[in-house]
Amino acid sequence: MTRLMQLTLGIVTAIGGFVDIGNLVTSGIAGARFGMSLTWAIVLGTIGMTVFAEMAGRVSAVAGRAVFHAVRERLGVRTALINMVSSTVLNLLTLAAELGGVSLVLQLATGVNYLIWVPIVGLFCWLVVWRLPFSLLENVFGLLGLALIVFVVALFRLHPDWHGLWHGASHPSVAAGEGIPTYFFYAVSVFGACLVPYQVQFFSSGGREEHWNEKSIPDMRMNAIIGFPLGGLLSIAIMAVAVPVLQPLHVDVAHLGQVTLPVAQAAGVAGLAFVLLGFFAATFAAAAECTLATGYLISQYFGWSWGKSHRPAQAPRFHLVCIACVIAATGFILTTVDPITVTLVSVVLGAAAVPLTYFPVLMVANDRDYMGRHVNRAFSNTLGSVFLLLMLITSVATLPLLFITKAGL
Amino acid sequence: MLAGCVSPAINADGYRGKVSQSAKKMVGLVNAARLAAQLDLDGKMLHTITDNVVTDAEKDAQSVLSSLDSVQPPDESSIKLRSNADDVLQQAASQLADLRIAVRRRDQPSMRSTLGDLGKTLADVQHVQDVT
Amino acid sequence: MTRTMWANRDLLDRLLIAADGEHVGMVDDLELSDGPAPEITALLSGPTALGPRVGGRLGSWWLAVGRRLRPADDPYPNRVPFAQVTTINHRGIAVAVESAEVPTRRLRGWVHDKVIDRIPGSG
Amino acid sequence: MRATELLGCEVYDANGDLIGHVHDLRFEARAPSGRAKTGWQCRLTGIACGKRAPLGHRLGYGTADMAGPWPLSVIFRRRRQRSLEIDWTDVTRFERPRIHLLHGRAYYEGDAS
Repeated sequence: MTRLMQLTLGIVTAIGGFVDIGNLVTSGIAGARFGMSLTWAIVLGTIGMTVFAEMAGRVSAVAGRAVFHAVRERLGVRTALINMVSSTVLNLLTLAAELGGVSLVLQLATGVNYLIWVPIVGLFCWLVVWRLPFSLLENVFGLLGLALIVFVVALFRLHPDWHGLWHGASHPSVAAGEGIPTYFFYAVSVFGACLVPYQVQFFSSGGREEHWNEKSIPDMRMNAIIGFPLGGLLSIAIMAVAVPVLQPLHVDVAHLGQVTLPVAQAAGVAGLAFVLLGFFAATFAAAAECTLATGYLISQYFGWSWGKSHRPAQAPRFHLVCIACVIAATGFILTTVDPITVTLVSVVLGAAAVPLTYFPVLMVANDRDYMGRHVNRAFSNTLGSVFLLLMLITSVATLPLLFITKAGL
Repeated sequence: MLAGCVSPAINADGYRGKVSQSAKKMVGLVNAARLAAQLDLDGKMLHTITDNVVTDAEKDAQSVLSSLDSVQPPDESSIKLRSNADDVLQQAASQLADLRIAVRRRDQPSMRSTLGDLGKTLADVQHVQDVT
Repeated sequence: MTRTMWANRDLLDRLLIAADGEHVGMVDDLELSDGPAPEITALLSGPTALGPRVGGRLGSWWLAVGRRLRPADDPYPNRVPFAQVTTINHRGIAVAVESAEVPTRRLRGWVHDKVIDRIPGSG
Repeated sequence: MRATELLGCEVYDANGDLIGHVHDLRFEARAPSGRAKTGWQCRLTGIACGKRAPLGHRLGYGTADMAGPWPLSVIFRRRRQRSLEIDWTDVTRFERPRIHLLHGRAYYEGDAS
């Protein structure tokens, strides 16, 4: 494979890896309810994700430390344990949302109730984790996830009022009839959907799986700095198509099917086929990555051997954790709890939990003994500190918002 | 997502707000179902997705109704408001059910006529939303 | 050549890496010799070393789990003699022992034999 | 003796006043000599103790070469000054959970600056 192709592939998989059920749901809801006025939250979330992932990737490449090695080294046994447990619970919630999302997509495609699909999806998710080589997982689903570009195509075909969209995005205001807490609840959810802890855990541990070293840094940077913002653009496109189609009709998006309506209007059945393929790839890849990420973080805390480069027999505890995660998340979704609600709760709690993993990574990235000449520069540190502050504010605000707005109702 | 929130004791203003909220939600549900069905008639939809969107709308409409019914109207005028709004919302919900049946049977003429009925009911629902 | 090391920064909660590159646990505690000038004699790893550090009810529970996994009723944690250490750096602490011979992996063996090995396609 | 038994111990000076708790152990490490692969030696030479929770110390401020970020580096550097480093040779008695020192508090505080 030529160097250019390899680079393109990395960027493409970063785009596919960025978008998951959280982005699909929150962008759809936000576009229909608030127009473009929450674009800033996507932009902030995406920059945060890029900064965080680049830092974690650099730490992984130079110091050879995946996220939870850094967490345990820097926070000590007890704080890291609390951190590990809450990150695991959060990842399980996210995994449940993704598995539910895949099943809903299959329901949309086949008409068969999603609950029938849940165990099958869970089984396939585990099979992928159990047997499929790492690079295949990343590349195949990353490429298929690119089908979501149909949202961008649809946006152009809808001939929206571009000026109005831009004005909505650049002059954010709370839509009439919506409370300020509700607005900020959805701001947090959109922000949290872009800045997801499991994605960073996966990105940095994936770097260990692919044996990144100092030479991999430029590639890793390109993946993060080009791939994630393009993923953010995709999220904005999903939001923007809802504005001319769903907002005037006062549709309160609460189902995945509604998110597809603007594409149907703009691009018909062919467009929908792309949407379903893209939804499926994005959510399924996310489910597998979330499972792996949870296996990674628990194994890293305890110092167990981990990773897909090992056969299961060589990393038994890692694979046991993965199996347990899939079973727990599948069981949770089978209780018939609404997957869309689970998604919203998981992205919002995710936004609150980001500092748990971000903080230790920021510390290691600043440690000259570890990082040598790849230590954080003033630029990354300024951005890093600003985002630390932003994340802390989000964390503090999240729970009150969740209760005041009763999860955005 | 729409159900829940049973708030037993509210005043007349609160009740009015609740009715208005329910009407607003119903408008969104009817619109989503109409859009899906119309796109389906235009040959722009996958049938399974139309079915999903319309079925979801019907289910959500039922939960809007039951959530409104769970609130006790506090005074005489609220009871009057309720009987008026209830009729309109009930009609919307039952027409959504009709639409769902037509979609499942792939009965295009009946989809068209139900869409027409829904259009009229929508005006009534919007009226409920506006006056309250 | 000597250098200063700190328990928290350089030794505790570091990864233990076997000669074949496998991760074989975390340094959960250090064993020191008695006497006026204590020296590190071994790195301790596993639930019975981690439990006391976590403390509280969770710590004792973890300790109890660890004891169950021990062959005899011996609560002393797994020891990796300090004399076997080859390198100490930010990637972890490497020892000159193959992973199969590091005594930290009883839980791993149990999981492997009772669960993973019974699922097709694990080898 | 295990490191955990030392960490968290109360430290008393010669007058019997509580100075703080042990939050880290200092070692002098000697790498294997010549061509030998193994043979590290690590001798306990001191303890770090203080009244505050040693968060900054743990994170790396104080013992590591940290590049920032501001303002964390500033805050933790300031707090670090409240932490004392004491030579192990100054420990006269160690009975868990108490460590007794040879000199008075002022001696160590002067030494730390």
